Amino acid sequence: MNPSLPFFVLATLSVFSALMVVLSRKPVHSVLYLIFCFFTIGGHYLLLNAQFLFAVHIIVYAGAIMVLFLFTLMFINMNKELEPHKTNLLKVAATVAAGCLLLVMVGVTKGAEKLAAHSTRSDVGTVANLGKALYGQYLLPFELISILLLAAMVGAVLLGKKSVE
Amino acid sequence: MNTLIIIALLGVAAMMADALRFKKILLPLIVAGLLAALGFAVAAWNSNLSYYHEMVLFNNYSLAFSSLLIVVTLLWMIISKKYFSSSSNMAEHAALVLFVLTGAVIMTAFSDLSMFFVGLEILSISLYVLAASNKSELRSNEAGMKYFLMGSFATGFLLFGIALIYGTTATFNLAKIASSISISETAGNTPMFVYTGVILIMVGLLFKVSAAPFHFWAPDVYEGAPTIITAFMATVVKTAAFAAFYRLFSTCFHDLTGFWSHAMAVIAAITMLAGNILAVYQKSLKRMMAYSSIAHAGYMLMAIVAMNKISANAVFMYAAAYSVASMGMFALMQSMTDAGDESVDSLKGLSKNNKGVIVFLSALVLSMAGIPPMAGFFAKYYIFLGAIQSGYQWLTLVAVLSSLIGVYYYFRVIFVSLQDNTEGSGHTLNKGQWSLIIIASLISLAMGVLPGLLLTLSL
Amino acid sequence: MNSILQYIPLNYYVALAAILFAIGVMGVLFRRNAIIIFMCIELMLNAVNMLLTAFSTFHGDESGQVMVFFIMAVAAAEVAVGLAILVMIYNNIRTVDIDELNKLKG
Amino acid sequence: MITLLLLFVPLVASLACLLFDKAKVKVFALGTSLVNLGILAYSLTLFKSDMSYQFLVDYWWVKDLGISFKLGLDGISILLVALTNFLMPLIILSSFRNDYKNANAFYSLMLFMQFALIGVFAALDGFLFYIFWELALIPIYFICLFWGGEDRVRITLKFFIYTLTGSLLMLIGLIYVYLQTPGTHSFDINVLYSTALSSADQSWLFWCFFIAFAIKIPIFPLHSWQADTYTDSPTQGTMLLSGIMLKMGLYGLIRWMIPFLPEGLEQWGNTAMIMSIIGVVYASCMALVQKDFKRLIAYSSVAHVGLIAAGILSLTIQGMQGAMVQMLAHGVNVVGIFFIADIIFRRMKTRNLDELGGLANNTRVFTILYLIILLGSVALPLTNGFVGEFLLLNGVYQYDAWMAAFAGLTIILGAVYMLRSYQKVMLGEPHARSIEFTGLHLTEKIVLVVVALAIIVGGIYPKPILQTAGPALEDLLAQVKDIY
Amino acid sequence: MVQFAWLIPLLPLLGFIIVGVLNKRLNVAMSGGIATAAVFISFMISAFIFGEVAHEGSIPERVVLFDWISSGDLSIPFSFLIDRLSVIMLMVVTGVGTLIHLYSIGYMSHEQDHPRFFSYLNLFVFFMLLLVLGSNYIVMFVGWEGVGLCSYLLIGFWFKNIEYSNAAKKAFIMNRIGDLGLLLGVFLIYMTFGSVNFSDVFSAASSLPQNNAAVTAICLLLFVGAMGKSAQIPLYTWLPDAMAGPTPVSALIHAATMVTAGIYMVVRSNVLYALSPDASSIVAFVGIATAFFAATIGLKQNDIKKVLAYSTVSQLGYMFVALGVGAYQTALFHVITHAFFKALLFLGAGSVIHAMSGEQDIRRMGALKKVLPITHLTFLIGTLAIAGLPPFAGFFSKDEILAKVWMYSPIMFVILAITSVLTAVYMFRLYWLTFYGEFRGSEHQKSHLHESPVTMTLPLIVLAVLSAVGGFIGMPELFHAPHFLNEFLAPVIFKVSHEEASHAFEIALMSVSVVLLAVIMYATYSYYVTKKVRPEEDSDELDSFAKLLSNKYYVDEVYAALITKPLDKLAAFVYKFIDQGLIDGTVNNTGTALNGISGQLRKLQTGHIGAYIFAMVIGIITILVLTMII
Repeated sequence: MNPSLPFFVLATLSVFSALMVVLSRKPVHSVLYLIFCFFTIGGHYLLLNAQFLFAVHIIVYAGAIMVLFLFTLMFINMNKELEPHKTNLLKVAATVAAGCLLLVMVGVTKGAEKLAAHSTRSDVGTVANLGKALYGQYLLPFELISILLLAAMVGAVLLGKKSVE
Repeated sequence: MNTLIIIALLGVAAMMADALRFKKILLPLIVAGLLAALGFAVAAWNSNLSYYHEMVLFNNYSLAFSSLLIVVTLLWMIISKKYFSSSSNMAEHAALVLFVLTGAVIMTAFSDLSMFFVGLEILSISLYVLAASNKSELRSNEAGMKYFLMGSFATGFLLFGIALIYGTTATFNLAKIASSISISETAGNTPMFVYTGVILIMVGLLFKVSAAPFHFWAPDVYEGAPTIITAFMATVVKTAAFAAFYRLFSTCFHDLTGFWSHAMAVIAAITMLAGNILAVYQKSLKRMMAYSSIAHAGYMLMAIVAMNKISANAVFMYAAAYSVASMGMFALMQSMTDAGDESVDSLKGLSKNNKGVIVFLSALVLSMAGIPPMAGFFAKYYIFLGAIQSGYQWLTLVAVLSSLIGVYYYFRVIFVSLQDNTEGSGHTLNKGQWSLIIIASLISLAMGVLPGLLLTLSL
Repeated sequence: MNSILQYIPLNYYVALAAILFAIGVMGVLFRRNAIIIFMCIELMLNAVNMLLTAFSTFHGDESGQVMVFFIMAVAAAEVAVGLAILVMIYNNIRTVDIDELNKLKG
Repeated sequence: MITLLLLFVPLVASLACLLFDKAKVKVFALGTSLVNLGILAYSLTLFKSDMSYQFLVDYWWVKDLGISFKLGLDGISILLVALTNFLMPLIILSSFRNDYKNANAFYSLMLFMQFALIGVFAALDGFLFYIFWELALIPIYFICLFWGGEDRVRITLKFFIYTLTGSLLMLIGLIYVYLQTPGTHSFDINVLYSTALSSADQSWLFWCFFIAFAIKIPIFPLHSWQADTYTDSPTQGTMLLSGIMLKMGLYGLIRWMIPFLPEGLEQWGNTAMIMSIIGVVYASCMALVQKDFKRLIAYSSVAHVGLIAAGILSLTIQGMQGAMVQMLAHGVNVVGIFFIADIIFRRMKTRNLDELGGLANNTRVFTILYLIILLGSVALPLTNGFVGEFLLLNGVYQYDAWMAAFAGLTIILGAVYMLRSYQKVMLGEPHARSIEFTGLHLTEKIVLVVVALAIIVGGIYPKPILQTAGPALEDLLAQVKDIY
Repeated sequence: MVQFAWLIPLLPLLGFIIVGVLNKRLNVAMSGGIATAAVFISFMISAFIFGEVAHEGSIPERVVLFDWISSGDLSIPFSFLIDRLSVIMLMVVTGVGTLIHLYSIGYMSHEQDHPRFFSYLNLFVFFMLLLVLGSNYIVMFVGWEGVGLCSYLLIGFWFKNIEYSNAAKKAFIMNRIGDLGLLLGVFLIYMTFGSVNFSDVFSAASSLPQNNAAVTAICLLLFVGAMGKSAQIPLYTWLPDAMAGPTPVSALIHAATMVTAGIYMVVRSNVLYALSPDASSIVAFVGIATAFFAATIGLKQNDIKKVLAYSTVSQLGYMFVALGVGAYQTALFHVITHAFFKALLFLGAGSVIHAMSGEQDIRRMGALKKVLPITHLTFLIGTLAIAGLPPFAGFFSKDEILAKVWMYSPIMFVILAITSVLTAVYMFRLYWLTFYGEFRGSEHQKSHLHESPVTMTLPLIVLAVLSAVGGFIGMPELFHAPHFLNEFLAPVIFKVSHEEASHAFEIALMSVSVVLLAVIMYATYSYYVTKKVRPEEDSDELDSFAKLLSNKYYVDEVYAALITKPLDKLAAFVYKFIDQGLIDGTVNNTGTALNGISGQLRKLQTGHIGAYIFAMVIGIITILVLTMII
């Protein structure tokens, strides 16, 4: 087996599911395609030896975030095709713009070959390693993330709470 | 570092105020805490300390900006009392404001891109909520939504940029990135995507400072958000964004100045012109101030474009002058919001009802317009000086032209205030607003008469 | 265990990230449903995450993955706040069509 | 020390005005301006008429930026400070019959204006000069805005933005020159003078400075703010503007442009000269068709100052000295003539020349004083105007005979429009309304008599003016000519 | 005595101030008395000085009063030059001035505002004295403009009449046109010689070659000044209008003194003119054209003062012809005699008008000989003098001019001779119509006819005597008497022309003029007195040439059509469309446009998030493309 084959398969799936997220008419389909897409991305993490990240990714994204999305979707009862779509002109414009961006982004992100040869370390993505980094070098941002989550929490409460008028 | 900790803890404490029932002393507590934070910041002057594996570096630059942020927040507190006391969610609001300030302080002091990102997000997420915090007001909701959507969209670009930079340098540490870029630049093997990364980071930041063509959110959000929050956004948040912008670009991408400065110069020019021209037509003072803040962002960008040894001071001076004067203007605007009419025309009768206010108001307007002897002039002067020093005469010329447009609409505030109101008694101010206008104008004047105090901090 | 990067050039990941990112942008431009737009933004963030991870593995440097971790946390927070705003708006105007939100303009 | 006194007495008084009783504030303001006049007189006795800066005051303001608080007077500036201090009491006295609303603020702004003007003339630091230059704009802006006529909002804004445009251009120029100064940069006038600028730089810098000054002066075609502003300002504001503030631009030409841009002047001087001279004739022609008395004076003022600018740009000692004399003369005359317009307006409630007439039947003293002031402004010999215009035209003639001939048309056209206005206002059968024209009040008489005396004395004995400014101007010309 | 020369102008100045300040507190006798006395004392001092200067071998003296204007190497002291030219002018100005002041006391006795009149008159004398005394061009210019001012004030003395003040304005402005030329001439003098003092300029000039371009330019520019002041073509039209002023003013300013300032100035600058034959010939041409042209207009005027005014213009033309041909003394000679007889004629006319209660139209006069005996007699003497009957003053001076012109150019001589004839014709027309025939005025006027008081007749008599005998100061060589004036002025004239007309020519000229005069007298007498032909009323149809003459060749109308109106129209047009429209419009429209742009641009701010994000994306693409790919 060509060792690079998994990459291409996963990549194709990723791109396909991402496109479907955008193109699906029904919001729920979009959500499901997105979940699928996240799984493919998780696959890339595995390919890249980032096992811890893979786990976190699945838990956080597929497990929490997407559930939240689905929940909201259900909550506002949007399972049907009630989304008003943009006019065709706008769609064409959006596609053209995004296409241009795509070309440009791909065009301007070249040059990785100029980097020095890649590292042979394979233990980067382990829990132990990342744990050391998180509680060592990155302690301060890690702690501050808690402030961030706190802020988000307070914010969500503030917005969600029924106002006492 | 103490400053940061105090503010963060203050935020957490504020959050608990409701639960622990010390709401009544919350505001005094915050003021005391902020003063303490300010004291620590001032005490750390010249100490140049780095903390937690070089995650933050409190050098004079960040201390000066932190102090400025705290001072402006304190000024802001003068008119925010009513906002807090009228809201049932006082504790949450206070906590969020303090979290914003925490993020802002981080943004002045980061020395690692991860810190930068975290600071930026703490600030942004709290702000999304604050912008939408007037729940019953649809315009506030809309503002929150717009801000949030566009903000996270811009964050995406910023992160992509950060990723690309990381891809080359394998580090998030500013100093290491700088040296790595410098090495690869001299060796001539910089991957193309580093430049892309710089541009994308620039785009993300240009969005945050509301530079054209990424400014579209600003007028809508400024208008929709509660006035008091707009005041905070236009001053504290803007200052923090610029502090971060300059810090990042001067430390990390200094060697690439020749690459990004031209694009940024054009953007600065467009921003100044767009902001000022669009402000001309506005009927609502709040929206006018939003556009004017866009224009001011253009001037501050000039300092970053110039990127020479006085630029840091120039950004600081400008941010200070602009924040203080704006805060005064927002005091006026808050009174308009209270009265329920934000159009400039509703200011009629102001000078009659509030004897002497016109003097202070004029001082503020002169400062905003950049006319001696107010602080705004020295700030502009310094910006121009830097730009000309770096050879940007054309940009200075554009700046000059657009500040003339600025005069055109700023002075309308004075004209209208001078007119008598034919129907009704006209506009009045409450005590807090009054005193903030006086304080802001006096500070503006003091900074104008003794510009040396700020201009020579050598940040 | 060898990473995939020993078999394919790093450029491929960069390009894939760029493509996914662009698709995310396209979604933001394409749709009017605020929820879908959120999701597209999440997609953009994931593209970034993947890129960071690729670089991290390539350089053998864990800080990239730490950053991904932070980004995930931020994304979660953002989604929480964003959905709160969205629900609030939905409660007010019974729609999540962003084009209905145009009271502020000019 | 004297310079500081001259500068700060008005400032302190300006603040004090705000505290005064409304009824007494006039007298207080007049008293202060007289005190300042006294200080000036004393300083004139100490003044040695040579080329040096005297009464120097030099403190650092922002040391790191090379900005100092440096003041001093030489023969050129002391004359303009003298003009300011001489006119100020007259202008204040001329307001005694007006009851302005918020009189405290009015006199406060007037005195603040005096402070700024003295600062402009005494500053020996480029940055300081700029600050005072802009400061002078603020009080006059508010004076026009608060106490002006119908259309004041639009017109004062136009005036403000117009002049600010020039100022900011000058700021760019100043910064650029400053950045060319050697070592740690400095705004000190001597450093600026001795800074070598390349020919190409001087070329564009010339326009930065020239436009700034040309707007203030104003020189054709940058004059369009002026007539409107003069017409719509309260008379005292107009007096300040025309009597003193215009001289800022002319002074700027002499002190802040010519010495450090000799090559720029070589390249563009001719163009500037042509602009000035076209303006002289053009404005005279415009004055011919004015119906509003104040507008007519405004255009005549453009003509006069255009000639002064031309005299300065001719770079001859006669032109320069003529400019000095004429600056003072024009200051005095125009204050007088605007006051006359004001006296008429207050009594007749119109400035339209077609609605006036026959006033000479009622008041002899007024007629005579008007006539004397008029003669001064048409430059009849033995009035101050003649000495100035003679020297100016002489200077221009040395530069280019045809230009002088063209500019000289102003002495014809000047006579035409001034005599026309005199005829329309004073001569002819008494008008229905003009019968009620009453005699002058004491304060009015004092002002006009002082002006008339100044006109005649200046015309008969201009020597002190010429002697005071002479050495400084010759020195300045020598510097410029050296570089040529 | 010379060192007291400053008293000469000072006294009239004091008179001006005293009368002006005391004003209404003075009655006519007092104000007139003070004014007259001031001028009279000046006259006495002048006479003393004249005596000193006339002394053999005296040198010109400068009296420096103070340093007036000095700038760089330009130094202008306020100083007087006492030489033979200035003293002779002093005598004329103060002498004739005194007489006219005296006359005015009577003439103005009914005028309420007499102090103003006398003060102006004194001020005029002051400036006129400055003009002749000045030792440099600038002090001369002071007087030069000063007399223009006084002329303005006095022409417009009755300011309630707008027509009069228009005439005054016109006089002032026309003079100013000339003054500009003069001023430019002075600048060129300074450029050329580095000084404006007469002595420096002339000594420097005398070493220059003939026909130096600068000198020619100077001469022409100065002559422009002279044209204005001395009413030469094309700047003469103000003088007839100036008759709006009181008659003594016409006599003093517009006949005897001010208008001759141009001649004085050229004589003073004779060094320069002598160097420039080109300029001189232009002077001569202009002079002769004016002389002839004005004389033709004079033929058809019906206002007694207008006739005299055109005659003055014509006579001034004579003087310029003399200057042009280099006969400077002769020109001055004519200035002096003209001062006598023209002042006499004007004062006589004033006396007539006084008697006629203000009537000036000769068609309403007639048969005044009997009621105004003294006026009539003196007027006759004046008429004979101007017509050039020997031995009256006018004959000698005019004859001398004709003789000099004959030597210069016979064609010009012929024109000038014809002008002489015309002069005699219109003067006698005037004379006959006024004093002979039957009275044509109203009954009211008839009942008031009376001879003027003694203050008026006394000056008439004195001037008549002077007009009769004044010519003897310049007897032609023919009579073997010394030509006093020529000898007296010799030191101040740079180049005396020694060519003299032959005696035979002079005798012929003299006899021809006597015969011609007799013929004219007879012809006009028979036409106007015997045949009782009356000048046509304004309403009558005139044949075209007469109409042209009576309308003064429509010169005023032409000026109005060519200069005044187009200038007004142009100025109004420029004001409306260029100044307000283009220049101010540009400024105002910048504001409007800004508002417009703002109004359009804000439409970009649609309020749609989609649009905003779209703009962002486009912006990002643009930046990336521009910075990365290009």
